[in-house]
Amino acid sequence: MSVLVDSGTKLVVSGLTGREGSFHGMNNRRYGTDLVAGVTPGKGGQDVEGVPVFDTVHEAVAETGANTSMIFVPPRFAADAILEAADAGIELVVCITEGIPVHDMLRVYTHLRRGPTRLIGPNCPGILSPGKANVGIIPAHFFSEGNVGLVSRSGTLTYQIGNELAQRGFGNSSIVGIGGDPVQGSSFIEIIDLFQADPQTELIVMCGEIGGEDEERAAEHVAEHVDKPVVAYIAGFTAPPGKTMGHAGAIISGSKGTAQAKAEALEAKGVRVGRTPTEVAEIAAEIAGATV
Amino acid sequence: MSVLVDSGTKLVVSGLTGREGSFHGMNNRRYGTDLVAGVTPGKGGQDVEGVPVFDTVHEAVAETGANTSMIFVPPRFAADAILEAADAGIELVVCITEGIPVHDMLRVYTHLRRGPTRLIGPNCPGILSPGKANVGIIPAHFFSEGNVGLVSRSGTLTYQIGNELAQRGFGNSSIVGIGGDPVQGSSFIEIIDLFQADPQTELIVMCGEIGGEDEERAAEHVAEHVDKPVVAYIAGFTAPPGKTMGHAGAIISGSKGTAQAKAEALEAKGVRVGRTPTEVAEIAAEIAGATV
Amino acid sequence: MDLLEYQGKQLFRAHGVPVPDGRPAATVEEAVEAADELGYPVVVKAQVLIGGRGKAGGIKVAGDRSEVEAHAGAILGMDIRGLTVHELYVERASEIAEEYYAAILLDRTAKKPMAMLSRMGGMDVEEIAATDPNAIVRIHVDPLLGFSDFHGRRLAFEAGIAGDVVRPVSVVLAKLYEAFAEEDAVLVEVNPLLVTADREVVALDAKVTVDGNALYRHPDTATFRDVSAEDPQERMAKERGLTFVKLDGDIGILGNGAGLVMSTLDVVAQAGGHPANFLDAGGGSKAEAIVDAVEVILSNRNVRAVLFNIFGGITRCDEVARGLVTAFGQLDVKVPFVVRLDGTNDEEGRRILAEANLPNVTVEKTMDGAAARVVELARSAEAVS
Amino acid sequence: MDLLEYQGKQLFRAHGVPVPDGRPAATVEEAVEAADELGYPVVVKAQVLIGGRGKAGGIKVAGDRSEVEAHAGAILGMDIRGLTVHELYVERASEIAEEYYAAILLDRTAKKPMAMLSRMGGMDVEEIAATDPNAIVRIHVDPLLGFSDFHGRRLAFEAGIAGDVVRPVSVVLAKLYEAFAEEDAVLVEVNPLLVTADREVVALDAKVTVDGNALYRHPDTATFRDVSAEDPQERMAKERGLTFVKLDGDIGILGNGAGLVMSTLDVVAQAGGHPANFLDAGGGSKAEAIVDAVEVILSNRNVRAVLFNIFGGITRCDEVARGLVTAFGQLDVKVPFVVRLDGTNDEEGRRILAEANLPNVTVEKTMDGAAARVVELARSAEAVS
Repeated sequence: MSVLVDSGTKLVVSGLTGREGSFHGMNNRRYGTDLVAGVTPGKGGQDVEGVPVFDTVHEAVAETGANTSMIFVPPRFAADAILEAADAGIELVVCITEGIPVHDMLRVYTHLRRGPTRLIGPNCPGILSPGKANVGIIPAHFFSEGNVGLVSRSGTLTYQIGNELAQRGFGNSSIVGIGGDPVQGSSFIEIIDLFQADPQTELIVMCGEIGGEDEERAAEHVAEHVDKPVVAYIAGFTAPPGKTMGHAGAIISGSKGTAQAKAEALEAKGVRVGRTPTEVAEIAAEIAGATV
Repeated sequence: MSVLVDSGTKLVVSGLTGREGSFHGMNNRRYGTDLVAGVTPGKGGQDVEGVPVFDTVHEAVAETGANTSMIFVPPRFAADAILEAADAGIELVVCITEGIPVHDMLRVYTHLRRGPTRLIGPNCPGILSPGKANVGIIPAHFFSEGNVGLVSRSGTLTYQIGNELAQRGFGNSSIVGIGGDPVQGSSFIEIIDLFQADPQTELIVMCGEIGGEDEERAAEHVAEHVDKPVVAYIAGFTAPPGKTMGHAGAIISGSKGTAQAKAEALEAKGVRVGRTPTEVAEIAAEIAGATV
Repeated sequence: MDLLEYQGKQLFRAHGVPVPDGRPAATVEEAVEAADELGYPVVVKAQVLIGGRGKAGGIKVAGDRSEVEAHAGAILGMDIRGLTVHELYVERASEIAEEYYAAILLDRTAKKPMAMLSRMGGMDVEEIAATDPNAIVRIHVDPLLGFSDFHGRRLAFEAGIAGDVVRPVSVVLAKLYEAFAEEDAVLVEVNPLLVTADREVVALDAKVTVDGNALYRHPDTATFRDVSAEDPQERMAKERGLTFVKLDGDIGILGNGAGLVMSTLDVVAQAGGHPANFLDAGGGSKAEAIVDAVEVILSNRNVRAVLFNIFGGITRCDEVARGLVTAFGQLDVKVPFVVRLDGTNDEEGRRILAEANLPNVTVEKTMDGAAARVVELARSAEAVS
Repeated sequence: MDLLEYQGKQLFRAHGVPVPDGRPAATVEEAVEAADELGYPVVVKAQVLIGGRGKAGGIKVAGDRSEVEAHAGAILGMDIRGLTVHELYVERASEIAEEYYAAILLDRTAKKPMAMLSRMGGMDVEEIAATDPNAIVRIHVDPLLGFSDFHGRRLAFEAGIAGDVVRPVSVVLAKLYEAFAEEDAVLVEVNPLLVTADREVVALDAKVTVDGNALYRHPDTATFRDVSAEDPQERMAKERGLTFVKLDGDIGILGNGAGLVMSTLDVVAQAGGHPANFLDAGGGSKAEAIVDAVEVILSNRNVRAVLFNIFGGITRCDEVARGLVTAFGQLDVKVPFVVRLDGTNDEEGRRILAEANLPNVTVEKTMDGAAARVVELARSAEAVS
C-alpha cells in the first residue's frame, strides 16, 4: 500500500508539450507511472513520445480513463487548469506550478473543497510512492519502498530528510510534498490521516517550516487521532521575521508562526521534533528500534 | 408529525418592524407559532408587541435559539438577508419576498446547496402545519390537521385546492408553498420526499404550473421513490406561450414546459392529474376511499 | 424584458463583445446619415422583438445612399408578424466566412447558467437541434465560480469550430458570460456569431433578455423599454403595476395570484369560454388596485363579460368588494360581472356587494359555478350583439 | 509587496474608500506646493514601510507654509528605525471624533479572507488585542460569495461603534473588501479609520500588501515598487531573479529551495555560526544563476566564508559545479567556500570541482559536516582580520 498514487494511477499532464512538462512527465513514465495522456489546447491529436495529447482534460478523461492530473502550466493559467481537471472528474490533482496568485488559489481551494477532487500543491514537488508511481519532480532514485510516510511543505528539504532516513535504512510508503504556498490544496492533517490509515506506513515524518499554523493544528490532530509514531522537523529557527504578512496576520490566532512556537506545540502534544535533518533520522531510528 | 415547521419551530423574522412583516409575524404568533425574535438593523433593543428585535440574525440566534427564519425584507435586500440567516446557522429559511433578481438567487441557491440550511421560496406563501405552526402568509383558518401533504408553486391556488380538499373532509399534515420563481430554494422532489418520510402524511397533492420542468422531474422521482399516493394539478393549459424565456430555453431539455407536457409526464408515471381544482379533490377522495 | 438588437449590441460593446459598427435610426433621413457615416455597403435592419425579420423583408443590404433610402422607407412602418417597425439599425455589412451560434442562458432545471455553442449558426436553434442535436454543445457554469477559460475552450473544441478561431471564439464566450452576469440577463443569444472573411469574430445579431426585477441596478438598460412596440392595453396595465397579458377571447378575467388566474383561465376554457386576458391583481390587492384593474379590463372592446375570481389570503374579500363598488361608481360599466369571493372576509365582501346592489353583478360561491355562469353570460351577450 | 501609505490610498480612492485629500512630495518645494493646493492645516507624513512613524517624528501637523517647510525639511532624509525617508505625503488635516481599526486579510489557517473591525483604533492591533481581545471583531468571508452587506453590519454592530456611523462604516468595509479582492491584496489595514467631527468616515492611514505573483494583472501597482527604499544588495538579487534576504552575520549561504536554505541557516547557527544572508537559487538552478548568486553574496563586505548547500533534485549538481567554476573565473574571490553537493549528478559535480582545483574551495559530503567546516573557516578569517 501507499497513499494517493500507486499502480492504479492513470496520469494526465496539463502542459505535457512544454519543456518542463515533457521532461518530468517522461521521467515519471520511465519510473513506471502510467502516463496516459497530455493536454495542450490546440495540440490535440499530436503525441509526445507516443503519449496522446488532447485539447481538453474532458476529452483526455473520456478517451483514456485518466484519474490523476499533474499541472505544469505557467502560473497565470494554473488555476484554470486545476478547475478544468476537477470539472472533468479527475480525483487527484497535483499542481507543481509555482507563483500562482493567492486569490486564484482561494477561489480554487474553496471550490474544490465542496467537491470530490483532492488537490496537492501548488508549488509542490509532487508525490512519490517508491516502487509504484511518481507524480511530480521528486528525484525517485534516492528513495526505496519502506514503512515511513513522509509529508513536507518543502521540496529539496524533503529530499534531504528522505536521504538522511535512507542512509539509516528507512524506505518510504509515500513521500508527499504539500507545497509551501499560503493556500495549499491539502494540509498536513489530511496527509497524516492517509498515512494513519495506510497499512504500509508504520512511522510518519512531517517536515514543516515557519509561517501559518498548520503544524500547530497537526500537533492537536496527531494527539487526538493518530496512534502511529510521528517525528517532526521545522525549518526556520534562525529565519528573520517574515516580511510579507505584517502584524495583523500574526494576531489572528495568537500564534506567531515561528519555528520555536511550532516545535513547542508539537512537543507539547508528544511529537518529537528533530532540530536538524540528521537528528530527525536519528529519532526515527530510535523509535523504529523501539517499536519494531 | 408534519414537515419543516411544527411546535419545535423557533421563528425569527427579518423585517419584523415593517408593515407586512409585523402583520404576518404577529398573525403567525397568534396561530401558536413560537415567534422568538425580529431582526432590523439599527432597531436592536426595541420590541414588537413584546417580541425582541435584534440588529443581526447572529445575535437573535445567540439570544433566543431561533432555528427558523422568515424573510420579509424588500427584494433588493432579500438575498443578503437569506445569506445572513444561513451564516447565523438557521436551519430553515422561508423567504416570502417577491421580485428578487434571479442572479441574486442563483448565487444564494448555489451557496446554500453546499451547506446545511434549507431554503423555501422566495416568492412563496410559506409553510403551514395545521394545529402546530404557521410560518408565512397562508390563511390558516381554512385548514385543519389531517393526512394530506400539499406542495405547491402557487399561492392563492394552494388555498383554492386546499379548500376544495377541506370541503371533502381532508385535513393537512403540512402545506408547503415552494414559490413560482425560476430559481427556488427547494423544489417538488425535496418536499415530496419529506412527505414520503412523514408518518402523518398518507396522500400527497402537488400543485404545479407551466414553465421549467420541475413537475416532469417530480414525476420520475415519484415513480421511483414514493409509495404514497400522489395527485397532481397543473395550472396554465390555456396560458399563452411564455414570453420571458425565448426559444433557447425550451430546447435545452426538449421539454416545452407546457401544462399539457407536464400532465402527460405525470400520467405516464402513474400520477393522476386533476384538470380543475375540484377534480383534484374528487380524485383525492376516490383514492382515500380506496386506501383508507 | 427583451431588448432590441441595437440595445443588446450596446451592452455587448460595453463588455467587449465585438460587433460591427452601427447606428440606430428612426427615420429615412437618420438612416441615410448613419449609412454615410458608416460607409457602404450597409445593412438596414428592422428593430422588432420577433424572429424571422429577414424572411419578412425586414433586413436589406444597401450598396449606396439611394438603396438605403429605398430600404429604410420600405421597412419603417412595415408589419412583421403583427409588430409594426418603428426603428431601424443601420450597420456596416460584413463578409461572411463562417456562421456559428452562441448563447448563455439560465437553465431553470439545473438552476445554473448554461453556455451553448454550435458551428451551425444562421438558422434557428430548434432547427439545429432537429438537424443534428450533437451540433449544440452545452456546458453548465457554476454561478459562484463564473466562466473560466476552460469553459470557452471546451465549447470551442467540442463544437468543432475552425481551429484558427478557437481562441477568439472562447474569448467572445467569456465576454458574453460577463454581459449575462453583470447585466442581470436571463438570455444572451448571438445568431449568427460570425467569422468574417478576414477571420475576425463578430456578433452579427443580439438577442438579450434582462431580468425586470434587477433593472434598479441598471438605470441605462431600464430606459431601453420600447413602449412604442407594446400593446396600449398592456402598457396601461404595466403603468398601474398590474400583471396583464392580452388574449383573444371575450371574457375579462381578474384573480389574485398568478397560479389562481391561470387556473381560472383553464376552468373558463373547459366551460367553453374564451378569456380576453390574464390579469393578476396580486397578493394583498387593495380597493384602488381593483378600480385600476376594472378599467384595464374594460378598455378591451371585445370583452362581453367579466369574471372576478378571488380566494382571499392576504387579499381581503371586503377590500375587493369595496373596490368593485368604487369602480362601478367611477366607470360606465356595460357588461355583466360574475364575482366569486372566497377566503379571508368573504362573508363581509358578499354582504358589501349585496348592499350595493350593483346592476349586472352576479355573486357565485364556487370557482366552477362562477366559470359556468360567466360563459353563459358572454354567450348571451354575443347572441344579442 | 508592501505599499507606501500614499500608494495604498491611491488604490483606496479607486475603490471608493474615502480618504483625505493629499499629494505625494519628494522635496520641500513639492511639499509646500502640495500644501498650498490642499489648504491649511495639513499633515506632513514620512513615507516609509515601517510602523511607529509618528513616535519617530515622521508625522507633523503644519498650520502654514513656513511650518510645512520646516517639517518637510526635517523629515526628508530622516532615519526611521533604519529606513531613510525619501518621500513625503502631504494631506489635509482631519478633526478626529472617533478612531476605529479596520482590516481585511488572508487568514492562512482558515484559507479564507477575514475582515476585522475594532472601535479601539489608533493603537497597534497587538495592543488592542492585549488590552481587550473582545474589542476586535473577526469574520471570515467566503471568497466565492464575497462580502455581503450583512458582514459589514455584523462587524459594525458587534464592534459596538457609534450607531450613527454603522451604515457608512459598513459601506467602507465592503469597499475595503473590494480593494482587497480586486487588487490581489493579502492585507488591507486602516488604522485609524476615522470618524471626523462632521461624522464623516475616512481612512486616515493605509497599509496595503499586494501579492507579487499577481502583479501582472495590475500594471499600475507594479510601478509602485519603491526601489529607493530597498537595500542595494537585495535590489541586486531581485534584479537577477534570486530570492534573497540580508542578515547580519558573516557566513554567506546559498542553497536550492527555500526549506533547505532555512534549514541550512539553522544548522549553521547550531554549529555556532552567523549567516550573512538567505539565498535561494531556486529549483533547477542553472550555471548562470550560480554566477549571479556568488556575485550577490560577495557584494556583502561582511562575508568571511560561503556555504553552498545543494541537494540536487531538478537542480543538477554538475550544473552548480560548472557555475561555481565560471564564477571563480569571472570574479575575484577572496573568501573560502565550502561546497556540499548531494543528489542528482553529485558525483559528476564533485569531479568537476576536483578537476578545476579552485583555490579555497572545500567539498563536504554532508550538510552537518559542511556547516561545521564553514563556521570554522569564518572564525579563522575573523581571527586573521
